[in-house]
Amino acid sequence: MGEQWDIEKRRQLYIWAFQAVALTALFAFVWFIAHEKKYKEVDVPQLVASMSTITQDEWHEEDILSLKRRFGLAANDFAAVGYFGPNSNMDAAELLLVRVNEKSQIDAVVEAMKNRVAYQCTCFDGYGEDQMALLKDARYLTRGYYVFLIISSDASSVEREFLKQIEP
Amino acid sequence: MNNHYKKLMRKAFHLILGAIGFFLFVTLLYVIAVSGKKPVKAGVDIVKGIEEQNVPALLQAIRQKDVTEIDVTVPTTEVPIYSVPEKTTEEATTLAPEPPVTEIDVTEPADEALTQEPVVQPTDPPTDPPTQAPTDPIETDPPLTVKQIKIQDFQAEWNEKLDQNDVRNLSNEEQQQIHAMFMNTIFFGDSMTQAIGDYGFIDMSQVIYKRSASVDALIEKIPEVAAVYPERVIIFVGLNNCNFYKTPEDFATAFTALVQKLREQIPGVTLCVSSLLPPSDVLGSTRADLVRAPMYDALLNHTANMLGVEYIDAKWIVRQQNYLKDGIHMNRTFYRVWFRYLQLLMGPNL
Amino acid sequence: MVFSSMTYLFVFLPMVLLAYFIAPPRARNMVLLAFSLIFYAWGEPVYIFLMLMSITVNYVFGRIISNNRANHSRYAKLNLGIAVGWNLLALGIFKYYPFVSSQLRGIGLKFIPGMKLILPIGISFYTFQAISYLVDVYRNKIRVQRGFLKFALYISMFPQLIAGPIVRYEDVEKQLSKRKVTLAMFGNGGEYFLRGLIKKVLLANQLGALYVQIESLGAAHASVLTAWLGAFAYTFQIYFDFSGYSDMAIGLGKMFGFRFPKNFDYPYTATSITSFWRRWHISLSSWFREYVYIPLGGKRVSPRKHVRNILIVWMLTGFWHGAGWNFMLWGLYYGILLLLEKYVVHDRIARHPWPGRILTFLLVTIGWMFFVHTDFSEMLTYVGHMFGIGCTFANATTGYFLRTGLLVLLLGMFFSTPIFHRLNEQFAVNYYTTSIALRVVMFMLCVAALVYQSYNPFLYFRF
Amino acid sequence: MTEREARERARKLRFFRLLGIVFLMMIFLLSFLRLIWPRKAYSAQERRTLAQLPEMTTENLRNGTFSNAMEDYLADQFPARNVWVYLDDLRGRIMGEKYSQGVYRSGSSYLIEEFKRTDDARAAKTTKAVLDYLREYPDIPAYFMLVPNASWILKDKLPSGAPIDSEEDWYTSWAQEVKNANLSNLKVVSLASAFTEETVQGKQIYYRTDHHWTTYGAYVGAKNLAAEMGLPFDTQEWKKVEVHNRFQGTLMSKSGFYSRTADTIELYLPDPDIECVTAYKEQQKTLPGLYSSEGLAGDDPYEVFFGGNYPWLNISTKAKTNRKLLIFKDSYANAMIGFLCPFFSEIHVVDPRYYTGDIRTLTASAGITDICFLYNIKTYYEDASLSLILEGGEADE
Repeated sequence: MGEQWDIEKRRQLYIWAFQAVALTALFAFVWFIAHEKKYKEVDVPQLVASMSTITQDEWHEEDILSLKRRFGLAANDFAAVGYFGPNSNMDAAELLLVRVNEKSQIDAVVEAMKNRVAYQCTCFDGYGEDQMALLKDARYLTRGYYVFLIISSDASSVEREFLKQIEP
Repeated sequence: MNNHYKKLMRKAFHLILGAIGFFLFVTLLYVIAVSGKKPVKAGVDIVKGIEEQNVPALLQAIRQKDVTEIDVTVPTTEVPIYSVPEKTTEEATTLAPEPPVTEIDVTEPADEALTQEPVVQPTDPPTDPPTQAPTDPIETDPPLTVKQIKIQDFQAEWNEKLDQNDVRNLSNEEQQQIHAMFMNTIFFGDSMTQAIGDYGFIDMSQVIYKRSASVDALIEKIPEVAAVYPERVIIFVGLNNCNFYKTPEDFATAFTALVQKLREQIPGVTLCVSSLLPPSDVLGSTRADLVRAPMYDALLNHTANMLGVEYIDAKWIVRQQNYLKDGIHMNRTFYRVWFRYLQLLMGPNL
Repeated sequence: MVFSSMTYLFVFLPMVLLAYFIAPPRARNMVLLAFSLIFYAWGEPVYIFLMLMSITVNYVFGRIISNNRANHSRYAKLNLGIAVGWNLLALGIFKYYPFVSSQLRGIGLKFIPGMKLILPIGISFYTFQAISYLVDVYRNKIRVQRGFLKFALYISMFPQLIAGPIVRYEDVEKQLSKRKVTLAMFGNGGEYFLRGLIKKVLLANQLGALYVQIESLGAAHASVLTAWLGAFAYTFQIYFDFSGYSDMAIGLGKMFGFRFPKNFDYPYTATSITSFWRRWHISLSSWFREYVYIPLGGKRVSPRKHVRNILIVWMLTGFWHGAGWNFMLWGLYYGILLLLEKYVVHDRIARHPWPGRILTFLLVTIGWMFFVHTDFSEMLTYVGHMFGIGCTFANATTGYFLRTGLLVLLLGMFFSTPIFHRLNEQFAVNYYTTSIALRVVMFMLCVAALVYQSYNPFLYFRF
Repeated sequence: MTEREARERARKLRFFRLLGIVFLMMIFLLSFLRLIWPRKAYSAQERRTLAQLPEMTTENLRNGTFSNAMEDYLADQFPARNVWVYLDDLRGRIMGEKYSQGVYRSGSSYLIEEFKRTDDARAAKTTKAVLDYLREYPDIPAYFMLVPNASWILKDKLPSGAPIDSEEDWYTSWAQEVKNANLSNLKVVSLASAFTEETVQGKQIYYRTDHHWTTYGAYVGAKNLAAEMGLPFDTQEWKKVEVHNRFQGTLMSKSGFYSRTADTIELYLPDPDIECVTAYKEQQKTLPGLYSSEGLAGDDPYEVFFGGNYPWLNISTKAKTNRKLLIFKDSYANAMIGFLCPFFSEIHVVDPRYYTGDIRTLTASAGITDICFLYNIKTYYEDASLSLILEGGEADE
């Protein structure tokens, strides 16, 4: 009888083990879904201003009209916009941060940024090697509702700083 | 059994053909509903007739209309007409006399220019670029005219401000006057001209440029300039020409071709050219080809005067601290003074 | 992916039909499973993993329970409880936790973390399917499915995956291993699919557009009659949308040799609320009766307990339809009506069916107004308009909606009765060419409506 | 099985078998056609670019935008799409549908766009920006003309009882708001009464399948504006020229309501003619006259005026006056500017949706003597770009 009982006991142990694994798998999946990056809401113009102080690139705060002129983006289509443009036509460094209203807008913003960089490349082609280097190293970051274009002599540190500010 | 299926297949085929027939019927209805958009021939001809009018002739008529006699259509309420510095007719003639376009023998004057200029060997230590005294127009007038005096006072005032580096930016008032004065002007050149639009002094629609372009490259852009039919074109080119043209003479011939083509495509246009600025001392020391800039500029000056193109000597505005990092282009301070200088040269109060 | 979409009709369906009927019979289950997973992943690339986890876990639970029963293990009931608990927990977390946590945080229990989770499509359906499978295995009503692929196919078969019907394992057990599809059966499937598509695209969407227009009217334009018109429009929209979808599912099942149970039996012709719920979403109400009502003792308990059972079952039914107070209210509404019928009205209705039908239809229409308005203030204003609170009886706008919406409402009324079905029985078979030609034209109208794509809502995001 | 039942069953089998075959044929025929059908980038009939095959990235797969984009792509590139849309319109017509995409179909073949008061605050913001801007130029006379749309003037042509917000109510409150600001130099020009009167006399003020006004409508608008401006409008004669006789416009393509009606487009040329030249500033070209044959032949014949909308046009004319007009406008004004040319030496036409320059520099430097805001009520109410350029960012030097 006992021996029959042992098999029964061992079998039940396997069952408990499986049930435990099933429960943890479920909670693991929930954690994976729930903690999907929820990005902090940041004050866009102020964040871009702080970003612009990280490197010594020569840029300055630009108004929404030059944003519309150079990127074809209308500021009031988005929740918030922060744009630092080059000081002269010989500088290539730029920063543009856009907080979109819906995710469907992201593709259009990224495309506008890519068109701007492509246009700048044609301007500096065979002319300004270091400007071309910046343009080749342009970064397009999409985090949640934020799209950030970085054209800078030190793009990676700006990117690191931006991610630090926005990651939860 | 299979003839049963064969019958069904045939029946199915008829049904599908029927469906296609129905669809074609609907297509027919659709085509009728949106049948061709037909412009009316007579009307189109009239529109084409308007489009084929000769723009220069129209512009001539419009610009020359006698504005002085104010038409009765002005509303009764007294409206202060903003004093737009319209060029009175006689003023226009003196400034840009219609030069008889003759074939200019380029070779002869060029040599003479060469001999005068001290030949700078590329290996020489960088001598300070000969400070270019404001060359008087070739026809030397007897005593200094009122115009020269005003120019010299202006230069004195701004030279001092440039040295102290306190050139404030253009006030709204100045900005509006510049916009008014150059409403029908096109700025034409390479990246030196692009900066004018980029810095926001003038609307980008009045700037036609091609970066790192030599004068030859600009000749291809003339149709774009012609399309605007501007009243005046201000050419501002840079050091690309020094390394593009081996000798100043090639540069002069190219510039002459540019001027002739411009006048041919835009009848009655007033042409001005800004001086070719030297590179910064730092860059000049390393780039032998650029260090010859003053020679190119002198010849440019000479050719311009020969062709009746107004030569704007802006070299006095150059200061080392106003060069950009690349030693070729100028920052906003230079253009602030440059525009005020232009305003003086082309303004009515001369 | 949705059946009434271009992606499904002209990309997915031809590919699955081609692959299925080319594949050797042995591999057909595999093909159907693969396409079902693609079908689900198309709209839910992330939650596909949750479904796969649910399938694996329930497969193993099934084997465990059948094993327990074989060995008469003491823990059999406990393991069943844990297995069912796992499924309810999965459903609870993804469907109800956001709502529940927001309510609790609302009343001050701030420490509860408010997670913002998107509801996975079809989770309510495949979870209930798995639970019914586990309980049936426990009750030895069915033999446990040893083949993992067959079990996965049973749960995730694309025709019934997203919006049911909730297929019982016993209905399809034999077909999972052996099924045959004749051309006639395929044609029958086509008939059901076309009927479902026409109901959804040509009736439900147009009624929906009418309802949205009326619902968005400002107070200035609202009136009693217009409000009722809007209520009827939604009543028919949800019926044609849901029954259309079930017809398409049954039709597709037939095309692959499966026979799914009927989910709707002309519910709006019901003479009483009880019979309405025996005709509306039959697979769901039978599930609740089988796995909740009867275990609670069903009718064989004291009247007081019976009232409790009815209220619990109907609150749960309402809550199953969506995480919101209005759904619970909707469930409670029907619970109370059913109790009234049982204890107050008895069978007096049966004697004169027509007043019964009209009364039932009106009660159901009002019920839908609780169902559709998740926001209480909107619900109150709308229902208030229906009863003349805050607006005139009728105005010019009523005339406008009567003219533009009358035909589609009449068609709705006509097609929610079996009249057309009976006519179709004789007419279609005798004049088969013309009736099929009519179906082809109706199919083309559906394609035309889908191409123009102005209004094609997917109502099941809450289920 | 009795013989009758056997025959019944055979007929049933025949029906389902045939239906099975036809169903398969339909699905595979349309799927095959969709595969081989050439892709189109632009639909002239709907005047919009059609969706292209979306490119799959993990990001758009994850947030579901890929599957939606795929659905739009398949619907947009479906074989003979325009005919299917027309078929759907036929069905809608039979079912008595009168409303689609914000457009009402009226009995008398008029397509009329609805007016919905969705955001009064935004309209108020635009009006405030305009008033603030005009306060900066107290000595320049300004004129504010909001043209009523068909949903107001042709109210009786709408399906009776159509739930539309009234433009009249909004307009009266707006006019009151502007009057309260009591700017000495501002005059509001309202056209409602003039238009109603003209319609009563049977004149056609609006196109039947386009949201614009006819050139005659523009003529009436110009006459009223000229009266306020003190222009000798009556001394000018006009020669009417018909340039298009089958004009079907944007409301038809937007709503999918196809109707046989088509309108004519006329031009009113000043008689005696007045030489004028249009400088398309942003496009850096100067063309004679105000009209474009290319625009006339294109998809939208209304673009005969100037070839469409441009950020900044500078029209200079031989009119013997030194009055210069600055006009902020939407597409309605394109048809009316021709009527003002004989009375102004220069007209600066600014379309805020595309203009990116600095408006104050332009106003001051171009020697403007008159300012005019010309919008139709619906676009003005929904406009978001006018306030943008009037407030403008801080102008860089």
